[in-house]
Amino acid sequence: MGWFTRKRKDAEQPETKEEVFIQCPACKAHIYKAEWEKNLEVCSHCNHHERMTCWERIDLLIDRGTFREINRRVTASDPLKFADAKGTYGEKIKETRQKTGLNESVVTGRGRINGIRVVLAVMDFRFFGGSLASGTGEKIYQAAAYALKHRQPFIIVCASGGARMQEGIVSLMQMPKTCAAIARLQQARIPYFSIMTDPTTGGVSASYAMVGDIHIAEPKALIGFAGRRVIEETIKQKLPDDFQTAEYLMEHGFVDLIVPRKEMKDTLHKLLKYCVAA
Amino acid sequence: MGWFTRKRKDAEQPETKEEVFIQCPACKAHIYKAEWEKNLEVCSHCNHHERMTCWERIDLLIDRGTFREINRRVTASDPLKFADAKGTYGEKIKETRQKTGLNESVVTGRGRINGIRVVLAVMDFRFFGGSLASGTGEKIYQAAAYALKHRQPFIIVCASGGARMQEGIVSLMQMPKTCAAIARLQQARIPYFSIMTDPTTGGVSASYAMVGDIHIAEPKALIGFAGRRVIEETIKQKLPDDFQTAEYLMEHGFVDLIVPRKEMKDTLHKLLKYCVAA
Amino acid sequence: MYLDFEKPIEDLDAKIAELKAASSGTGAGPDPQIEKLEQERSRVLKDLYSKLTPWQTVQVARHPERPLLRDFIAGLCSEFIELHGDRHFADDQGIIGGFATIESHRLMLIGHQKGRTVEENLRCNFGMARPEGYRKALRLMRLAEKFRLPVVTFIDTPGAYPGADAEERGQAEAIARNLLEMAALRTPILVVVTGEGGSGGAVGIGMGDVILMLSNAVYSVISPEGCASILWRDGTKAPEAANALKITARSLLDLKVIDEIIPEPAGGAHRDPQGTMEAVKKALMKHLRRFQGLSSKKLAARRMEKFAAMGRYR
Amino acid sequence: MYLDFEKPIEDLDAKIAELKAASSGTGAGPDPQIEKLEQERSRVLKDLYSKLTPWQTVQVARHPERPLLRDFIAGLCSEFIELHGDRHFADDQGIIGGFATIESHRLMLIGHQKGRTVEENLRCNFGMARPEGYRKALRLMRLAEKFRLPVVTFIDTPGAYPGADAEERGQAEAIARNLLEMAALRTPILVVVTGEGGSGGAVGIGMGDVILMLSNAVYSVISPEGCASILWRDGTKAPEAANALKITARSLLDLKVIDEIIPEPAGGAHRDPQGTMEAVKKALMKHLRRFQGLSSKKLAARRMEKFAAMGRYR
Ligand SMILES: [Zn+2]
Ligand SMILES: [Zn+2]
Repeated sequence: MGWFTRKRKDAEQPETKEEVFIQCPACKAHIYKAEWEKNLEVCSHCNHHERMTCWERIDLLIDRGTFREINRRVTASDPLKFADAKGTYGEKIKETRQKTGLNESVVTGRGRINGIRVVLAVMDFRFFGGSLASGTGEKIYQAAAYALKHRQPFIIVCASGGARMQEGIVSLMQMPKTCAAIARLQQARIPYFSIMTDPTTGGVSASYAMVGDIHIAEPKALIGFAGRRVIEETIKQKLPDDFQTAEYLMEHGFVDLIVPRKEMKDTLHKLLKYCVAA
Repeated sequence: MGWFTRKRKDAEQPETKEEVFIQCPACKAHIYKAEWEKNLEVCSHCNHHERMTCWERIDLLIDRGTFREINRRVTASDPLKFADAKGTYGEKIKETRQKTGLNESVVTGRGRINGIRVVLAVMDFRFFGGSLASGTGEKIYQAAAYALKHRQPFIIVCASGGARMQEGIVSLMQMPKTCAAIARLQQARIPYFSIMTDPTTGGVSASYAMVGDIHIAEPKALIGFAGRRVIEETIKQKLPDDFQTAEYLMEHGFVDLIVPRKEMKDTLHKLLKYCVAA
Repeated sequence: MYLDFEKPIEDLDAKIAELKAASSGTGAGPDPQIEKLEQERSRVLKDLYSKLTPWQTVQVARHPERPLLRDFIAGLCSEFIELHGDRHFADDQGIIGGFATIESHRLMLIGHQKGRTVEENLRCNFGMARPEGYRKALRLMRLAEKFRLPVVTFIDTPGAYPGADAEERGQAEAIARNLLEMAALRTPILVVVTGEGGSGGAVGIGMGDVILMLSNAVYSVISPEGCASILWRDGTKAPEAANALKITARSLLDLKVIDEIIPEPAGGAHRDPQGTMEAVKKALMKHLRRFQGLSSKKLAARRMEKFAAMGRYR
Repeated sequence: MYLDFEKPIEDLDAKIAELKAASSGTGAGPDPQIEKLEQERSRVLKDLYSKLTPWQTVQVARHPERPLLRDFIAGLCSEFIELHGDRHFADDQGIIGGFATIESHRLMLIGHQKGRTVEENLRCNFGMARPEGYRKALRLMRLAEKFRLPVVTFIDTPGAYPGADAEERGQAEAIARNLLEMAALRTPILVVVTGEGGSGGAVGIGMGDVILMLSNAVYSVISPEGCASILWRDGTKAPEAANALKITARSLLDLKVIDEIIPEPAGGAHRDPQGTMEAVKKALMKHLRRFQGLSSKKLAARRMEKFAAMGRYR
């Protein structure tokens, strides 16, 4: 979680070198913090799109002052009473909640995009790598139900390493569960957009991320089912650098649009106009 | 049309060598005519399935005495008043009708398969290479409409080189026309099986042949969109021998079952039982 | 670039250019001789294009400067958001599509894309789509159906790509599936044949409620060259085949295969792309308005009936 | 073949064999010593299998002699007509399917196919399906929906194939699409987990109205080895991971992820395939009867609700 600390915006301490400059994790260039932030955490050298917190993402996409969170209290549960070598999952949930201020790996709510009402679910990689667990699935299911009830478009911003191991089979079942939620939207002709940011992999890519009416990806985002290492071990070959990038996915037919962060909100607004009856 | 003459069954002349033996067009083996016919014109050496006339096919598939032809009078028309270097299409239609006793490249009717009522369309390669023209399309459309009206399964036995050039754009329009007929069956949940025999290519493969609930092919049948020569000219490579065979199509996911001629009727019957309410 | 039969125009243009060069810089008023020649040119051009043979029409339809899909998009749409991919295998660039706005109409625009440069042609394979192109088109049509947007398709292709890979991945199945699904699609489909309507590759996105055709476009079951080499056993008889095949807009209207001809400016679309855009836009607007809010279920049934009637001559 | 924990059985079997060899040909009646040993063996076997640890269960679920899909088909179905291909790209043999008859029930049977021999495993890729396998499954489910046949799926896979080609052709999309469509499918779906329920590759055909599981099958979000190497940073801790992951039928029933356990004969399915078939058939028949003629629209809504309830613990 060093990354999160690195880019906190509210540091009021005297400025040291680390606080004036940000080092781009992709190209290692040093960039003025002010420029980095103005550029929405996109590297001006290599176009690397840094991961965002859910709140930054909501700021980016939703009209100021219009976001209302729903089902905030739904939090990670521990159906398996899971423990590994380093301790219990229950303890880790507590720590993660404290550290992130989040109750689960997704925040859901309603708001407006240039005036158009939408229901939004935004995953946050800080919370167990944005993993899909029972709380995540439930919040997405409920958000979709809200969108269905109010006949408003539903948008999920994906950022996830996949299903959360610590909830075992219950995590896996969030794949059919969330797809059932999307199926209900489908039947009711409610638009559903999937935005894939870095990373969108595993059980998330193999469920709601990949069944959108429109698939939008951020440049260079990692998108895929299996992990690179597992694939390399399986096929006994090194994979090309662009494997499982947004650009690669688009070439292979799975992404409609690759949209730079700066244009994301306006692009969503333009797309929504085609999908929402005037 | 030498092939047709070669296998007429009603020859009453004194037997010469040609009439005692049949030469397999695929492996060139000489086979006793009686054996060839008992074997349903399938070569016992190489399993080559010789093309059949529509009447032979109907005998093969439909319970004896149950076939009733419908729309027999629909015949080839000449919407373009077409003529080429060798004469008019109108003349050629007349000749072909006389030579084959057929009015179009397809015969349609109703009948039973081991007791199950079906509507059947059987193409005949002797009539302009089984080509799809306005009469063909109309007969198939009407047969499908009959199947729809009586809620009986519809089966097409394809044998066609594609759209008939001599009816130009009108032939081409038989592709959407026949697909509209199948779409209506689809909406009404009426089973539609496509049987692809040698050859099923061009506009027929790119319309009703490829939108069946079940796709059945005869062994080694040629099935494809573009002609081998055109493809070889396009890619400047020789194609492998098995290219566009039934087996190749099955490997690539486009054929459900490859069924030897002898088992065709029973297989159809077995399949029909799953698709027809008891 | 002048086509063979445009020699008289070429000559007139040369003369006009010569005179213009001679009189340039003289500061004199309009040269009456040039004006006369230009009137003459206009008359000849109109005359030539009013009497095009089918084979000449083929040449115009394939003219390298004829407006291509991306030109139409730029000329017609105030907005176009391209959507990519078939969600199965690839993003074919031989058929492109996306959300588009024409005047006040939001719609799904889909069409064959040919290229002008070598790179463009490599990318879009000369407008010869692979199965993925047809499957992308179908995906976009279903999207349009979901959001009750009309579909407008633009046809301009020599044909579906006859390559081994396209066969392997089901060129026939992809086209057939499109016809099956377009038959039942519950949203209006408007088709414009803008250039070459090449056989199955054209009809694979061409099953519409209304089919419009530019006056110098062609639409055929087989290329004249292909037909000539089969039926005449001589590829050079393409003009004869073009004639016999009845591939011009006029013939297709007579055969009731198309519904309306969109007249191109004199001298063909490539001489006046702007005028062509206006003509296409006018025709599209008329029909978009006509289909606005039409019951989608009835629509599909009527579309099926429309095609069922094709080839009924008894 | 004996599993590690079956050492007592192996010893007893050796002893019994020894005694039998010694007494063979003597023509005497049943040897009371052998009978005693066989009773002992039966008791020990039952005891062993009633106390299997999760990791031991994994070993049983992966037992090389455990019945595979084709064994179940042979054992359960009076008729099976395999249908091939996804109509897009290939006929994957990692998932197979077709029309099947079990007793008087006609249905669509679909499942993962593992192999026993090297050739079989090459062909079916050890039961690790590619996107084409999932797409074939979906095609067959839609066919079943059209003809109102119930769908029965059999799950036995280490997971979806993690190969570069599978990624390229949309492994994630294929599984996701199946979940979306299975949610809304208007015909009953019955799922039987027979061996390994390997993560997304399993659930990709596992979204049913009722989910049955053989008593020694396992079903997990990740293999115990994979989990151990990530969370314990030590692949040999698989037994601990297996324990923590709650992957046995008993645990899944407690978690309400499955609906019913089908008890295997003592000593596991591989020791008594016939008995296993009978148990599976009995369970299937019960549920097939239960779902017979059920309204298909209500069915899909209920299926969605069933999965919506999973993971609600507040
Ligand atoms: Zn950088
Ligand atoms: Zn032979």
